[in-house]
Amino acid sequence: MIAPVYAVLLIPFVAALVLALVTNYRWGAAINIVACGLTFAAGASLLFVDRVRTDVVLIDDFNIYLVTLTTFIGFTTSIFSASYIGHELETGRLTPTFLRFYHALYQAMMGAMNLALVANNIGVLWVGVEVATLSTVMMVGIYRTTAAVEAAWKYFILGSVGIALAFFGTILVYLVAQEVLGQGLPAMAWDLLLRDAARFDPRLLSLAFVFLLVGYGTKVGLAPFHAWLPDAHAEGPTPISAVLSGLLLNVALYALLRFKMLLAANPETLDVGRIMIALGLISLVFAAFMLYRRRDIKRLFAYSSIEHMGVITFAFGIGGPLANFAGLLHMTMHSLTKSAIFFAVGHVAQVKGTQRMADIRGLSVSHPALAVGLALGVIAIAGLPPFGVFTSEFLLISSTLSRQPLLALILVFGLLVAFGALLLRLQQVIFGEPIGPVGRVKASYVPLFLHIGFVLAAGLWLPEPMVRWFKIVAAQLG
Amino acid sequence: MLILALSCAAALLAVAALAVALGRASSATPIVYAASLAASLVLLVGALVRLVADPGQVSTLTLPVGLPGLGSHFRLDALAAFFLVVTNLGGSAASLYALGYGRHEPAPRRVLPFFAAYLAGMNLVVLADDAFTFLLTWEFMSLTSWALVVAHHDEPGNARAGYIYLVMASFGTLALLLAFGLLAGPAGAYAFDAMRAAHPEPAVAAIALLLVLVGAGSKAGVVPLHVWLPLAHPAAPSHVSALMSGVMTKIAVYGFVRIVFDLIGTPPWWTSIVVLAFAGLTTVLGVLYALMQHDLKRLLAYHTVENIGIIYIGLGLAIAFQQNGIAWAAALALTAALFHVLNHSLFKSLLFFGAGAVLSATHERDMERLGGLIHRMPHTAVAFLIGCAAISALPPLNGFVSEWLTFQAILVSPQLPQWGLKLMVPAVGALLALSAALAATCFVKAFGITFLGRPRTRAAETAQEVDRISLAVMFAFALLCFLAGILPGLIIDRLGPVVHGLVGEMLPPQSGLAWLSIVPIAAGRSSYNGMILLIFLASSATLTAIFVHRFATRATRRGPIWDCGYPQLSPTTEYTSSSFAMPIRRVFGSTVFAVREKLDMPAPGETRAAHFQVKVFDPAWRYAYGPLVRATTKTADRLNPLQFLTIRRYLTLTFSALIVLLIVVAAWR
Amino acid sequence: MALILDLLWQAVQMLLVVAVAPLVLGVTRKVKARLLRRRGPPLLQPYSDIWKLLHKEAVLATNASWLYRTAPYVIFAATWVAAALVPTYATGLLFSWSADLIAIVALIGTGRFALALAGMDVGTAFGGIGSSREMLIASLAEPAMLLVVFTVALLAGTTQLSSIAAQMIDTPVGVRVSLALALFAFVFVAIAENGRIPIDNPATHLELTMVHEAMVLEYSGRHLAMIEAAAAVKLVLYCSLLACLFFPFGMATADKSLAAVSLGLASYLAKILAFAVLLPVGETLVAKMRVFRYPVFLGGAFAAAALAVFLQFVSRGF
Amino acid sequence: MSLFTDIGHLLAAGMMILSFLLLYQDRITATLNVFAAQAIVLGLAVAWQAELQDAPHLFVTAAIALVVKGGIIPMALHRIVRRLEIHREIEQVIGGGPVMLVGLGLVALSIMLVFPVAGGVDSLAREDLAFALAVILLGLLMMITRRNAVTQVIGFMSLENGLVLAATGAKGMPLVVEFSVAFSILIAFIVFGVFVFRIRERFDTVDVGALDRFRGDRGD
Repeated sequence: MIAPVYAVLLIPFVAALVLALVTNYRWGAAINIVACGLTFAAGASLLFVDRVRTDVVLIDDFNIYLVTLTTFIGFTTSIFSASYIGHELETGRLTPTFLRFYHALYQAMMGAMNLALVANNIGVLWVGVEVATLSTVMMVGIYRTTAAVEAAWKYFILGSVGIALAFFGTILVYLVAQEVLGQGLPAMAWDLLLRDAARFDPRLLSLAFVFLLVGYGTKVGLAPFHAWLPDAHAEGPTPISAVLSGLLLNVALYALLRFKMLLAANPETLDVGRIMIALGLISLVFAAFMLYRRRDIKRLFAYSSIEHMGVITFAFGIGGPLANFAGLLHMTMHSLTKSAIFFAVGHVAQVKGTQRMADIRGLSVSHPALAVGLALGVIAIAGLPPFGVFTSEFLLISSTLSRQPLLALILVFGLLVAFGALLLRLQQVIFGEPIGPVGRVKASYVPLFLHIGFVLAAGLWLPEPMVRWFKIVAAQLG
Repeated sequence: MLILALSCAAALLAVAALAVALGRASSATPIVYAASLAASLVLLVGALVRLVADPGQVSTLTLPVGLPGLGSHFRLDALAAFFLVVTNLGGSAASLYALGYGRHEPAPRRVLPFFAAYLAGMNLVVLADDAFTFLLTWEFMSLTSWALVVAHHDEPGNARAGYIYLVMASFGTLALLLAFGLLAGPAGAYAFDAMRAAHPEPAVAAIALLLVLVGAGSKAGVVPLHVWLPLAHPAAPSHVSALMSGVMTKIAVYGFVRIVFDLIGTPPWWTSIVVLAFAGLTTVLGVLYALMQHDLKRLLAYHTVENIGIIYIGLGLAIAFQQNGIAWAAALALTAALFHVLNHSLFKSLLFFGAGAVLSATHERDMERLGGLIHRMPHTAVAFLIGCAAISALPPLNGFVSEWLTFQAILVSPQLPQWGLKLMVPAVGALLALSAALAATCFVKAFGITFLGRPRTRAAETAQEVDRISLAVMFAFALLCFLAGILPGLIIDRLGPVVHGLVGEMLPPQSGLAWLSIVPIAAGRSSYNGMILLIFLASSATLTAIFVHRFATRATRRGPIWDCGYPQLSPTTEYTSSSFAMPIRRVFGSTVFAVREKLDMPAPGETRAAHFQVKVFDPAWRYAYGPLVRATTKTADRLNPLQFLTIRRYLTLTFSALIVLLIVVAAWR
Repeated sequence: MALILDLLWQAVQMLLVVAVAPLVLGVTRKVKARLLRRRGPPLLQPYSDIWKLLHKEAVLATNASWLYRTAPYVIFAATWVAAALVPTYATGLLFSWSADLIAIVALIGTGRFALALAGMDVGTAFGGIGSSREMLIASLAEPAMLLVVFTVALLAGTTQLSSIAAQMIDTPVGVRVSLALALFAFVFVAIAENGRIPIDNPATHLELTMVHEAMVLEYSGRHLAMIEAAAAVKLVLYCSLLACLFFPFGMATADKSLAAVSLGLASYLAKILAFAVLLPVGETLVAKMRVFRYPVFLGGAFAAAALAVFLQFVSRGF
Repeated sequence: MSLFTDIGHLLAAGMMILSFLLLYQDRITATLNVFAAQAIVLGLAVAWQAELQDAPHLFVTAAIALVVKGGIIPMALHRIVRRLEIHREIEQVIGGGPVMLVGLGLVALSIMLVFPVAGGVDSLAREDLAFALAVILLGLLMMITRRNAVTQVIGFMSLENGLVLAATGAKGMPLVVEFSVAFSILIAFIVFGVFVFRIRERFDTVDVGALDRFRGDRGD
């Protein structure tokens, strides 16, 4: 019996190899679900076994819930994906060959993300993010349409540059660390870095953070590094859009925050909070306005992901226990909600045979369940109660107000603009006389409403341990 | 009692869930409405008992939900109890009315769950005692009402109404959130108790008050934040319209009162000038817009705006007096405002019920296509007439009492030290007087065009009286309008503790006075007795009638309409709603609203018909919202090309950002 | 005993206003005619008019509703009660506290409300014209009236008519700018409310210019009588308001001794007859206005009243 | 010791100068050759570091640099270029002069950024760091000043050369070899990757601009 920490790494990669060999797509989907379920079980069991710490892997208050969240969403998404790809095969957009490829890559991506999360080594973290990116790149391109190819190419180029810059940042961190911690692995281990961050050379550390910010920020999708994100979401298979928005962005942000902790622990360093605030607000306001001109429903929600990543980055930029808490909560809520939205959107696009919102009308008449799911998701993501996003935005705005009143105004403005756009599109899609196909949909509602249920619950009540972890991490984030 | 109230709210939420579960079942409608009726009635009785028995008692409760580390606090004091009464009076009436009216509902699944949830939301807002719970329930209320507004999403304009409504609502919520953020301070003390304890310095208090004016005002419909209201209220099913106009706007007032008088406590006196200015504007513009409408429900909705103005006049006066230490006058003004809250919830619900009856009987909301309904729907006509008289502030009905109290408060203004207020208050009084007179005009038009005259369409000719339940509700409210009008002393005394809790002073007890008259300040100064007036009116009218019939003749003959000897003309020659409002339009149209009159008169000898077209614009759209929308779309268009750059350009963006950041690092130290 | 006496005095006042109403009307008509070099009807003509109408059978339009038939009594009752609550010959009558000045203005509003609705009941164009214009005039006149009320009330520190009158008698306030303005505004309002020239011409039946007459066009018999009577009472009401607010001298205040009361009665009759003479004099000097000049006329009244309120503060100088 | 450091310094500086040359080139074949030269210099520099830090595993990295980047990839690119018949002039987006100036500015910036660092980092690592940073920025600059996919790839590879230089310069950094291998795989992806193929299938050019016609959310 291997420790769950290694299980969350081993299961996916083994499954990836297996899936690469399985030809029957039904078997593939089944195995995919089983593997994800096992991974989730392993990830969840982390909550109960005692923490692990080696030179390579580390489980602490920060990543423990992220691992659980990631494996959970991976699991639900795999369920959704099973019902999704069935339809894709019928319509012939995908062939069984590509599905083998798809499932294998899916597992590889999950494994890579878990690797990035549990890594106790900035190098391994980097590797994890890179592998995850590469695998998603290929899945984005899997439809082989010109648009898909372009999206993938764009994603690939921008992503690679990001990877490179992040790697340079990593080297710099090692450089500053090895003076204090000596050469070798220890100089790349999280906990040691965090322990001795105060003694690092602040200037080089700040320089490193700039590179890491641009590098991982590209993955997070902060404007102006966001360009790959909308197209990658729009052109790839919807399950991938779900995990991209729900997980990969989080993982990249997680990496960024780890380094932010280092700087927070070292008072001498540049006040990167300002930079994060600026990037966050730019992303928020920019994405909010971009929402108005979107015609493709998946691209719309991709931009909303940019918007929320902006909000989260802003929160961590503001700092302080309250804002950091809000940021962490917002991360969680956004993953759950946005993936739920993409579940709904995926089925909608399939049943209507288009992603153009102009061709989707009266969903609440033709497909009430989907419409309700979509509406709840949008309402939640727009920050309306009683959903969890409201809680985090409440905390964020009010805490910002006490620190930086004017910034709070900008924040509120951006949120309101975004809300206007999202509600406008939502109403267009779900109300009015239905147009387009009104056939029954073979949808799996379980993941969709499970996520929304969690978000709703979180809006009304947060479990005690979660609050405790958040508080500890928020304190570390300074 | 608090536990009971919360469990009733929970029950309402359960009813909502039940409604979802019942789905298409035909029994859903009666079950849901009956259940909500029961819950609201329990709440109503409980709140009444509390208000009558021991209004002073304050019960609080903290549930381990909501914001972590804060929990969600609930509190039931006199103010909350009063507004619980208002809410559930309307709520139970709407539920009962819907038992009859709801049968005509084409899409019950889009109404039932949200109706119950909406009731629950409104009750919870009143009970909430910390910023998070308050905003959560507040926005929940908006959300559910939005769902009700767009219930008939396929009717033209409803979706747009819902959109504008929800955007405005969340705008208001964000404003309130900012206000709470200010009041909570850096420590993040979101519990209302903490805010009560903390005394913000004047600047903060002032900003918070203005934010609340915006936040609560956008939900109450204070001009110029009212634009959503005349769109959204009519769009909903009529019993919901009654709730939105009669109750939800009052919840907004509650928010204002709670935050300003209870939490902020001491805003600077000059804020009252701002409140009064907006209130006066709201009062007059609201009734003027109402006069221009020919959609019955929209007319009522616009008129809600006017009444909100009247209420806010009372609130503004209360602030002014309180901050100048004239507590008894503050009590008078606040009593007037709260009394009007109750009154408006009574007659506005009644009127919306009537409008709903007309709608379900004729499927017409446009008054130009109605008429003569007094013959086809006699009972509805009576109830509606009483509502019209009440809202026009005619003695001896209840609308007059609250306006009279407001006037009394205005007449205390000489005691205010600041010249600004000294001159401001009578000016507002003049506006109030103007609006009162215009309101009468407005409802002469509403009733006259809809119920009197000859039917203008087939639908109006063949209308059938509505079901008994609806009629029962309407008459019950008509009766309440009478009672509140002739026994105001009882209500004022119930309001006493409420007001005392807010401004530390209350009106002298009224119910002990001789002949049940009310004396707000001093016997020598002013007094009013609706009861005596009613008796006088009734007795003198009947005596005269008897006298005439007895000593003169009572012979009557029916004949054709004389009309200065013109032959029997078609109903199209009747005075229409727009022609009735024409003089007013001429008087104010040029200045207040951008009226566009287009007359296409054929030359002599031409056979084609003449066309006359009138367009009335709400200036708020022209000057505030239009530009806003244009600016947004323009910005969106400007930014949109950024979606279509080449990869190389995107790389350039990244590169430049990187360079900028590097320069920052280089420049730092 | 005292109570009975009080009730008696109150009853006297109620009957008084009704009794003198047609007389006042007759006087105005007579004087008007004289000024126009006509002989004119006898002074008591209005009494016999009303009596005649009362005994004629009422012709109702086929589609007239119950509202049409009850309205006249409501109108009459409202006007009458309002008039009866204005102190005429004595202050501090039994029921004087049951309604203050604001309430009286509102009561007139009630009557008007009923009248306007009655005008629209049959559904003729004329009825509509009449109601619409009546309400226009009202919605411009009533605020002016209330501002006049403000002025007086602020001066006397009460809205209670008897108290105002009493105060005016006891503590002569002297001639004040604001009072003058208020008087001016009040006269304008009174003219408008009673449908006298230049706002309306009670004698005309020229369709396009009439207001009040257009509303009651369909009425006949006892209903018409009631409305005419109400109109007359309304005129008296305004006269006595004028007397009570601006010329309260001679009223019986505290002591209701027979002498005081009779003096009050005499002075009251003298006053209203004086007004009844002055009114037609004024009317003959001006010409009827176009409907859309009303706002100018009443706007003037409104402005004057508002100015009166503000000057009130200045001269009081709190 | 100083001689050793000077040689290391020299090699690093050589790489930077070669980056300038890359920026300067406007013929695709020439660009390829210059890149090959840079890769070889990189290999030497890495080997030198391996010698200095007597870290034999770095020789692997050096070998990769020499063989893969100095040999295989340039040749492959030559073949691709010939297959695509694009060994004509390559258009530059911005004229040479300004680019040179920007490049100089970048070098200055990188020196400013790295040199004032408190002396903990020994001089060699520091200077290498400065040059590496310069090479990285220049590579990025090259990527954004070229239209042609192949030259963009070259820009990226020279950027990555800078990374390897920095990585090897950092004393005793673990996993360096693995990283360089990973990067080589990445580049292999880029070069032979499915995308160039698909692009080849679909359009007769690898001009990235051609992709822009198919951008999402366009039209009606």
